[in-house]
Amino acid sequence: MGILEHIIILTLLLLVAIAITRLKDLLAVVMLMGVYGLLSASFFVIMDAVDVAFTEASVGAGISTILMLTAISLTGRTVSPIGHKPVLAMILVIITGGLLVYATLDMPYYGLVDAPANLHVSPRYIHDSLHEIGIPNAVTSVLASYRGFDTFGEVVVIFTAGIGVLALLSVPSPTPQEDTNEIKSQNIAMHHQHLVLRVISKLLIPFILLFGLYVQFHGDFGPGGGFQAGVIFAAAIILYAMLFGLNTARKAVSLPLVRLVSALGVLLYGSVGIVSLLNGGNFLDYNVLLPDPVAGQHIGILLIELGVGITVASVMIIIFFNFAGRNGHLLNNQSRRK
Amino acid sequence: MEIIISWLGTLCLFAGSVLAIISGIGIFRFPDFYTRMHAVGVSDTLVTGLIVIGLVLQIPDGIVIVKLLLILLMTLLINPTASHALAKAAILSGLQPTLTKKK
Amino acid sequence: MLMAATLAIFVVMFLAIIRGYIGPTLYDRILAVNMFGTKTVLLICLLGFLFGRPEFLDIALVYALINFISVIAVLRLSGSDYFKNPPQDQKPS
Amino acid sequence: MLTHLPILQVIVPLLAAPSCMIIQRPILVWLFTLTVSGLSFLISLALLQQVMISGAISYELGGWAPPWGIEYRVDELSAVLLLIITFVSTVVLVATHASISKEIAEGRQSLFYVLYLLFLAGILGIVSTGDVFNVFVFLEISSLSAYALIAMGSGRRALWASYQYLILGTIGATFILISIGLMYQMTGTLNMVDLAQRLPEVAATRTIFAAFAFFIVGVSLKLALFPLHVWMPNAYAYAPSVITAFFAATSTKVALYLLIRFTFTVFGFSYSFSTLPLQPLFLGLGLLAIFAGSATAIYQQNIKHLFVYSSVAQIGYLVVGYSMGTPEGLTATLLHVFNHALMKSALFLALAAVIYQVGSAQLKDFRGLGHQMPLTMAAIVVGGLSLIGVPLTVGFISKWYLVMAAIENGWWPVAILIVLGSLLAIAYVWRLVETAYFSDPTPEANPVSEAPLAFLLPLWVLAGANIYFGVDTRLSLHLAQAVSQSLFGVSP
Amino acid sequence: MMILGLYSYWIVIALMMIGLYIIIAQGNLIKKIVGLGIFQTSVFIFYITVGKVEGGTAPILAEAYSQYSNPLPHVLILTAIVVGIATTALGLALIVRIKESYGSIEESEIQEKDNPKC
Repeated sequence: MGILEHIIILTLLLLVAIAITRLKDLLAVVMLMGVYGLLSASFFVIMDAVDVAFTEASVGAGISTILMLTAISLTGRTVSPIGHKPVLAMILVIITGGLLVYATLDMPYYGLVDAPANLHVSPRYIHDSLHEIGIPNAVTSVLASYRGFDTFGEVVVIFTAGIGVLALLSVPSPTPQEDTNEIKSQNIAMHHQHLVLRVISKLLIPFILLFGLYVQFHGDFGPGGGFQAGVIFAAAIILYAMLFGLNTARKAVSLPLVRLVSALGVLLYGSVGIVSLLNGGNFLDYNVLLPDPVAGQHIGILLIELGVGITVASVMIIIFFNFAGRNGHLLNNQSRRK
Repeated sequence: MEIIISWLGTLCLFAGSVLAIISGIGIFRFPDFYTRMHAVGVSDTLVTGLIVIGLVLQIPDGIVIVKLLLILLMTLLINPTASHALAKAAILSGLQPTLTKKK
Repeated sequence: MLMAATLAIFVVMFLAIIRGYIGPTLYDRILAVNMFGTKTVLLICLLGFLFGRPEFLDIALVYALINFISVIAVLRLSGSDYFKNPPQDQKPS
Repeated sequence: MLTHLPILQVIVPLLAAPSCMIIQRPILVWLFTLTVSGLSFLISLALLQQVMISGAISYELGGWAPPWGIEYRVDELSAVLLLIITFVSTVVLVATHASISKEIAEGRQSLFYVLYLLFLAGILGIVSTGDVFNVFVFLEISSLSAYALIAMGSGRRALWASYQYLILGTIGATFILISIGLMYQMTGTLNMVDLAQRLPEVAATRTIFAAFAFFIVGVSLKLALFPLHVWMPNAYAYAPSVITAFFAATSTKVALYLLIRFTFTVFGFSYSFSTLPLQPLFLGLGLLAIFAGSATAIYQQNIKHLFVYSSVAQIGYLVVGYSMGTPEGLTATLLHVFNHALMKSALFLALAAVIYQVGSAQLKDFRGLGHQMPLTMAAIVVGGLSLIGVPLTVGFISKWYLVMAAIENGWWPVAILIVLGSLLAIAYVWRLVETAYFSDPTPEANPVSEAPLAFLLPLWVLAGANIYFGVDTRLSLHLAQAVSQSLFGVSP
Repeated sequence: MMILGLYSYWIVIALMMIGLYIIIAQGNLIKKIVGLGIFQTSVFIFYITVGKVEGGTAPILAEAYSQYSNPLPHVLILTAIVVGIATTALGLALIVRIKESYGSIEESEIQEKDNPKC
């Protein structure tokens, strides 16, 4: 059961990867990268990793495609051919691959119930998390409680990326000012072109935001959680910015505020840990948050997921706005900023 | 009654699959962008509709049906919009349809 | 029947990948990717039923939304100067 | 609160970083960062004391017992590294405000401190944690902030250097991720202590061999071990000056820590050194690094490049000591970790002062600086002598123990090669000293005055430490021996 | 049995090799980042494959099921995906700045501009 789909998807993935190496048009590469993301997400569904599939779909096929497109719109889209024969690369890659194939020879076969990985640590997560944590989604239990510190690290990583992008792109762009008239006419054309899009998106955006909230708070019972919700939330705002212009979006979402909020998300997560320290437990020990341990776990997970969601959403917005803001005439309806 | 519903579901799934393959062949074989667009744009929404309705008829279970219908609603909104935007962007960028048959 | 429908979707996915690879215009690729996206949504729905856990349809919903946003992104972001005259014959070498 | 020291060590800077976003004003952010770093230093002192008295401390994050939860485990090795990192960080930070105000635009300065704190927290996390996946997460925190910090350096070359570092660093991190995955697949656990217990059962499998190989390659990339050092010279040379001082003193040390931690604690000494040809590999690469690094350093015109290539050579010394696989060799390596951090932070901080006053660090700009900036140049001379290994400096101590360890191991040729490597160091240090003291300033150059106190104070703390620990070796030697014994004690 | 049991690992390895090849061999900076994406995603697929249990279902606990796939790799990969997107974002920001200051995103051209003589 499932082995056929398994093989088909892997083969399709291989096809897409080969296609990506051969394409010379960066736009096509990025679009196929989106396909790669969707395919690997489907693969994760087959592998029962629904949470991962959720994330991979929103990140691999969504946000990273958008970011790459924005970058390409700033850098140009063609790839120069490789001048030399990449013999060295080939050798290195073959050594790496050979080593990995060598490693597979002693691996437990795919799907074995009694593979070491499935026998040692994880049984506790499956058998005991329901009464230790009290939520059915074992992935959320492990993510937010058993290995909550990894997730804290993850939030810090994404925060670091946001700050890094800010630090890199907050210097003024050296490209000369564009002719504003041309931009204006182009924007009028855009306006015509996207009338239907705008109407439909206006219908959709509230729904997407609502759906983001659902994903945020439904993570205990089904696939989802703070990270996915944050990405969906940010995607809605990015959609808005793309269709109604960066300046309009900036009026709705103030960037300095978003910066502050991204820091607040991390601090919220951290302060949950600090509170558990003060209550006499270890860092991130939710049991001591409330008199009843399971209720404590609930409130702890709720709060940290909220922290994750806030940080992820605001960092994604920061990153996109900074990228898009680099190219004044890309998304602005009015003339570009000074 | 249940047998009829389950058969209807199977029928919908079957029709959807066939249609999907036809549109797949269309996108692969047709000569230029606009004809390919017609192969996909027209059939895609119908395929989705048929398959989703087929699934709805398979398992009557409260929340799943709601979610399926939500997906259907989304596709009904999104697919034509995307096709419309795509076609309009193509024509505005100066892409001309191939009007004569290729030799 | 579920299995057959899944296989049909795979066939269509394969064809869409081919079209996405050979192009030849940017819009062909967008079309192929968009089609691929809608097929992925269906695939996830079908897989959910096939594996007997159809309550994960949230994922399919996300795919549908993300797919829409990506198509808009490609159209909008490729609309800048650089892409005013897209090369019409981007044949892969 | 004392029981929570291991986690406080990491989360104090980690939570301070987002708090900086709220403060905004650069000078206040700097004071805040300095305070936080000083606090971390105090915590690391307390930790070291605790560890020395009662042995390794284990801290269960989230209250979950390992291997189900994440464990922080601070033993002698971790505690010493924590101390070195926080000490260098605090000292360098004193000079940071002055240096940064000339090198980075006002609007980005507070972001600089945020990234600095994130980097600090990242490397502290790597050193404290007892969970292999947690290592990966914190490795990425430190790497990402490092890429951004390097890119904040002046000029476009900083961007390109940072990009190259990003690509190679990410490949390295992904290799480590693959290695962790393979280990997890074979043992089912991610906790280091637990892994150490469960790995021997499967040690003969090809999968574990591959895991080991991937780890070594990945960590060598991070360590900038010859020939995988290609990213380092430019990345460090074009980074903001204080960042170079901080990175050169800490970043490679953390990679070395990972190497020691995994080969000794996780895979176990006998697997790492008996089963696999690790010893000749690292010995060869280390010796190559010493000579290639020193020889390249001689020909550099940019003094920052010169000292970075010298770092490549010093990494060679570290690895040679490590490759001996004896307690004496490891002691020498650890001494050198401690001493090299002192030397390199002093040297690069002095360069930061020169760049602050002169505006560049090309060799020709050093003409006559020996008389114009006597205190700064004197510190460079102390650091330089230390690099060579002249008696009464820390460099001598580590070289001495390294040579002794080699002789004790019966490796006469290696001992001779180490001494020869020092001769090369004389060549590159002499070029700088000659230019600074014995050639007149070019007539068109503006007269330069001594660096401000903000530089001189931390600079002479470090230079003084270079001399002090070169004379009084009790503390450093005691720590190194304690660490070495604890590592060889746990592994048969 | 061996071929069937290890087939998926081998495909994943092929994917990793393709990703690594793109990173090393391609001179275009954006394509390198794409290669990095493929490489990392393949590693994620490897982890998830390790966690799959034959006959198991998604680790969202319910009365009706007894056999679940291993949730731990899922958690690790969720974290790793986030790390991946963070790296991608930072890399792209660097590329944008490189393009602005060098006028090119081809490795060979940038190296030429840094060392004009050789």
